[in-house]
Amino acid sequence: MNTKSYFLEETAFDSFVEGMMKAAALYAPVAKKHCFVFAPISSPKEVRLDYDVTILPPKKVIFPVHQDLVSFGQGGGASAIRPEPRILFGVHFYDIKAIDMLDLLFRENNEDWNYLAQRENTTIVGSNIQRISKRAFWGTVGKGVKPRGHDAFITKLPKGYALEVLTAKGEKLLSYGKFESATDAQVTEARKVNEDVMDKCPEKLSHGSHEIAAKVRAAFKSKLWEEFSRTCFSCGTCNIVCPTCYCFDVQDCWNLDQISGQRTRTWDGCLLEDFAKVSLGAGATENFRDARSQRYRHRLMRKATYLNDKLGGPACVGCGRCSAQCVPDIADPVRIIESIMEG
Amino acid sequence: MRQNVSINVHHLTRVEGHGNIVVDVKNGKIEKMQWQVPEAPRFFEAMIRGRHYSEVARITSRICGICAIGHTLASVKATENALGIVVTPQTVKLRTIIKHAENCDSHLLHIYFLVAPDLFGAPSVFPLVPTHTEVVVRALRMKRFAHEWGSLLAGRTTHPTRVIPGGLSEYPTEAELKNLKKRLIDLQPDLDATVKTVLSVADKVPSFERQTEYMALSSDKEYAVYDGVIQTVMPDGKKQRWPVADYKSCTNEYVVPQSTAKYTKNKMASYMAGALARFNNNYDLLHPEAKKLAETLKFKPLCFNPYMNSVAQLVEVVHGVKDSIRLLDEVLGAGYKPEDLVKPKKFGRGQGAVEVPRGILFHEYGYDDKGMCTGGNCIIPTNQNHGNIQLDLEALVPKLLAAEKDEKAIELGLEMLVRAYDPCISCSTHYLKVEFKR
Amino acid sequence: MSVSIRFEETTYPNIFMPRPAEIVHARQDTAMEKHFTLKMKDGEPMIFDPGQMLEVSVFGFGEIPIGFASSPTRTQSFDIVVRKVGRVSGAVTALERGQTLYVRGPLGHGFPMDKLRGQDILVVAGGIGLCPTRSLILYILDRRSEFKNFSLFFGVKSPQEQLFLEDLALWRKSADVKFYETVDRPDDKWKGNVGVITTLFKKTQIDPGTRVIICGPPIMYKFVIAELDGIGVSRNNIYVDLERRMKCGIGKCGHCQINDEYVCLDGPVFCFKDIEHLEEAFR
Amino acid sequence: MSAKRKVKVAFFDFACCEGCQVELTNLSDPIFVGLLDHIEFVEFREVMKEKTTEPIDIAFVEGSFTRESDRARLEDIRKRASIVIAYGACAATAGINAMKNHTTDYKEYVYGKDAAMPHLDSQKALPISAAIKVDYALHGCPMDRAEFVRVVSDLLHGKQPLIPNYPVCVECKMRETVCRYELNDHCLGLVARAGCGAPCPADGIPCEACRGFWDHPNEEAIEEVLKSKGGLSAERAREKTRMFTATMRRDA
Ligand SMILES: Cc1cc2nc3c(=O)[nH]c(=O)nc-3n(C[C@H](O)[C@H](O)[C@H](O)COP(=O)(O)OP(=O)(O)OC[C@H]3O[C@@H](n4cnc5c(N)ncnc54)[C@H](O)[C@@H]3O)c2cc1C
Ligand code: SF4
Ligand code: SF4
Ligand code: SF4
Repeated sequence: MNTKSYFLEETAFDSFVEGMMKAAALYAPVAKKHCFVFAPISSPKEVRLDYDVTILPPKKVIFPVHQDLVSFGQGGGASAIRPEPRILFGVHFYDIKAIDMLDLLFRENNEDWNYLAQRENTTIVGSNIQRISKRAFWGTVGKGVKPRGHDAFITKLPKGYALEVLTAKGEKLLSYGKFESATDAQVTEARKVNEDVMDKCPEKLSHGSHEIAAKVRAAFKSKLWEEFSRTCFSCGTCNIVCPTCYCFDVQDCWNLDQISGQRTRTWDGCLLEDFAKVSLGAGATENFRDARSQRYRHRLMRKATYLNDKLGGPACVGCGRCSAQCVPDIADPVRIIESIMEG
Repeated sequence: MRQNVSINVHHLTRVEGHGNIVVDVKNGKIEKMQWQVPEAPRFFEAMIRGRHYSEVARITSRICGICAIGHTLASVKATENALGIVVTPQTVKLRTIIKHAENCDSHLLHIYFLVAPDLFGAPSVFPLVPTHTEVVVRALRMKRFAHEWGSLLAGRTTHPTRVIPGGLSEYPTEAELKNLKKRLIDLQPDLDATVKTVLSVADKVPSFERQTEYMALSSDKEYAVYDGVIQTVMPDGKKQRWPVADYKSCTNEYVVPQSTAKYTKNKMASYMAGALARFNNNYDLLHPEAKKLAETLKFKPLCFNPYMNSVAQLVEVVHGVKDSIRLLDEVLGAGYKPEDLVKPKKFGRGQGAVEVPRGILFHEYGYDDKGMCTGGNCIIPTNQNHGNIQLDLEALVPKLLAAEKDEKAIELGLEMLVRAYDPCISCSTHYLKVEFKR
Repeated sequence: MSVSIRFEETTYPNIFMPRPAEIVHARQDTAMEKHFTLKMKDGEPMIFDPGQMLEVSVFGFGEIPIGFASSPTRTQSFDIVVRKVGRVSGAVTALERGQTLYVRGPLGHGFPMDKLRGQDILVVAGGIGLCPTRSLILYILDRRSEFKNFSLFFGVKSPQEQLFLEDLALWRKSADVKFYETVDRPDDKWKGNVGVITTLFKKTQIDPGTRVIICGPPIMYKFVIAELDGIGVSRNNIYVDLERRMKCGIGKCGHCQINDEYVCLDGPVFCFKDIEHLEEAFR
Repeated sequence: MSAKRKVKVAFFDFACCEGCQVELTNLSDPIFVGLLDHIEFVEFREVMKEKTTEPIDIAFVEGSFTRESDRARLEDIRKRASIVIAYGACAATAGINAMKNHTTDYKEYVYGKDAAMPHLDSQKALPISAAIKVDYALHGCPMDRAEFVRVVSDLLHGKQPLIPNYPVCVECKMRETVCRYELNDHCLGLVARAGCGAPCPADGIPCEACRGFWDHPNEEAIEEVLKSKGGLSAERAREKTRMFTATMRRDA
């Protein structure tokens, strides 16, 4: 489908949001203290397209923190896949890139419809970056990889919004608001807004993905990992907040009747101590990444090198969430990578 | 009259904390009649020394898991007093609602789980599950509601999170407050049913009277639970008031050998604190609905029957629910919104008092110029009641002996008396000392 | 109490849905290991390669990866051996004949049979490493003519930990396999070799062209490989069967990753040459 | 299992505030009554008069081990119970009671001249595992109700309960709470054992590690971070983890 461009007056925005709310469960950025989160919207006033970055990435709308996979009872098990129609509104391009990665990873080899079903039922509307978060570096990471998975993209212009429609799902949005065709000037303006923001990140990588991947991989035995991770708490924050992390744990739990229950997956993180620990019997265990420096290294290896062949670029989109939310401030990929590149 | 009785109730059940009753009657003479408190002492005083003011209430809340909200509120008030913090009117109202929630929560626990089994002739609430399912389920439902009511504002009820010096750390949404109000209104059928249940066993409340002094927080504005001054009412109905800062002169703590908890007294040999004390002091300010209930029960101040404490608790449940509805209307009507914390203006010494389910509770702290705690003191209602319990027991035993009751019946009568006070013994053995480090 | 829950049908395939298998035979092999023969309740044959695995589950307890322990030449039923080490394995080993286990699979890549056929074969199995390799061993014995020399080293800590006692008795006598066994800590009755598994290399001559399969506890690998290096066995001809924590078995959950390889997808059987450069593969 | 015989459960308390027992009454009617289909309370002093000398399936022991005179009672519980669970922070780690452990003058400081009275005997506060073998711990002050229900459910089936071994931050991040450090406050979630769902930061206050440390807390780093990011004085940073983790500190 060809890209089509539309324009929405500033004053028509609220009714557009209401239209979307009627059509599906609407998730959009809202304020939480001085930060932002994606949340279900119950009033257009809550929507904050001027957000800088959210605490958790929007992947949670498709791949929730806790998700039942199978329910069980006396008669055996049953699939727990129950997607609902959702609109995920106001996603920055770097988070779209991350969702593209998850799309690929949950589809490759073995299709996981526990993810894909909700993905198919979600309409993704990207939005331009109006404010830049303090640790962002999306301008320089994985430049060759462009966002693909969204259905439409909305750009704030001085007097309203330009909406770019990319798919049939995106086209449906037009019926929820009073859109008019965009003028060439508006289209150009929107493109310029999105291009201009690209070199405004406070942090920058000074090398390309291939160079970085090779050098980081070669630094596997470097002492840096231990130095960097000296103050690491193994708290997993850098995993949990990352839009491209998708590891999970699976646990069973009974209901009160002690007969029925569910098998549930929950986000997990490779920084957590037991992530690679196995039981060997008679109380013996083996932890394949016992030292926190090993776990710390594994995450960065995964972001910068391990998945590159599959993804066509690094498994990091430069959102800066890990950088900003790691309390001892040691998780910033730019700092780690730059010091390896210099070293 | 029975000649020889030996009762030793070791670790009295269905009270919070450990208490023993020891009665020894030889040849008709009472040789020993003791209310003992052997709870393990826990040294809260040594714990708060050198801790930051923001942590102190979090520590002293752990004195008691049943009146954790009360301890937190009293502690925070004392700290605010020491730090020159005056909280906003909205905070006062919200905290009062929290206080009502705790009193109702605890009263319901006491009435349904601790007292009702005696009145239904069961050893505990569990045998009542099959025989009085409706009552037990209602009890659990109301208990859970009271918990949710307190948690909505305080974060949780056991060691509340949100009550901190300067105000509240987080707020419920306006919609949540409106919903709380609705649920309080919708509680009516359960309240009515509770009253009916109590009425059905009201004749089983023993009749026993002993004149004593009653102490409670008091205010001209309302039936004081969160704020007020100290007041006592004497058997002749005379009332006297003291500022909270003078709490030591009205409580006069002393140590007795049979107890890890300290005892107190004021004008008389002992005084009583708790629902009955509040009722006797502040009856006029009860919500009309609560008063109506008291009238139905032919329950009037001054009442000298300590067993009626549980009935006073029931009256307070109704009051707490109705007064909270009123307060919610006021808060919502005055443009409810989350407020910033009020910052400290000085560091010094301060006192705070609230009415917890079992009576008046005092906290006091001192802080150095870095905001670190230099010492503290805390007088707990159950301690204030120990002396009164002892004197009640001393008065009751001869009556029971004279009535030719057997040991089992005497034991039950004594246990029921102690339980009527709803003693919270875990908190009574906190052992905070009065002296301040300079 | 009877509980009926309503299961709504969904149109999406669910790769996490296990299928029921009936336990047609169950036997406690050692104090810790239990041997099960399973049959799919839907009657479907289980078609797998030696070295592949299953996700085996008991509802309420969870799911664990378990290797096939029987030869794929037998298709109507299949064997697994489970060592009781924790929650799920504890629940599985508590089951008896007639009860139901739930399985997903076969999963992963097994032994490259086309590369083993026509070759000398040595299997080095430590402890429970005999379970997944038993599948291969039985396969070779079933089709003995397709392979040349076949040797088997088996080591355990103590004689009580020996598994598949009937198999061992057969193999000791069999002319089809040169079987060598050892224990670290002997008891009074033990008459055989004493020492770690590498001491068995002194017992026989291994041709440098042999294809070698190694499966055992994590620390065993590097010692055995050092031994093979000494003999001159090409690292291209060494296959290792690895164990890692696993939660999905389908290459998603991330737990089994060794550098950039997923044990559940790319393994659990790897050609040593392909992973020797991976720092995380061996310690 | 549960259909045949109800599992016998008993509660015992030592030095504590009994808040963890109170939490049971907050379970809500369906959950409480639902549990009663499978378990039977045989002793629970706080709400029942009945006592037992019979064997117990699961004993929940609340409170710290603070005086030698309690040892015999603990040993008796151990003898009668198949499973002993340290119930709440006081029992699991000695919790808040251990705050005073590092001082030597606490008795005199608190009792003054009465300190020598025998009934005021109290040693350092220790977890009950210092006196008897403990099978599992329900951490937290108060313990977490949802975890209680899950642990009981697991034990009914003979499944070893899973107690999280990672910091509270994991659960805090999962519920998207704005980090205390982001708000110029401090927090111990970085070293505290998860399992509570991180209610404190969500309620606007720091995590005080009431569930104790997880297995490998980075104690050096927490002291650094408390100072550099939390703005605590060197002394406060050093003393901070005494509130609930005094017995677990390197210097304990
Ligand atoms: C490819 C492969 C094949 C295996 N084949 C066999 C076999 O044939 N027989 C057998 O007895 N065992 C086998 N294992 C090991 C078996 O999977 C573990 O013993 C089992 O997962 C332990 O789970 P648990 O719940 O009983 O233990 P817990 O200690 O309760 O473990 C909790 C969770 O951790 C993970 N975990 C713990 N230990 C291991 C481990 N060693 N390997 C993988 N995940 C682990 C699991 O997800 C498990 O559910 C195999 C493992 C792998 C990876
Ligand atoms: S790097 Fe930072 S965010 Fe990641 S686990 Fe370590 S301390 Fe936590
Ligand atoms: S590694 Fe950090 S910067 Fe990169 S995508 Fe993940 S959270 Fe964002
Ligand atoms: S608030 Fe505390 S628990 Fe939450 S992420 Fe920050 S440090 Fe961790």
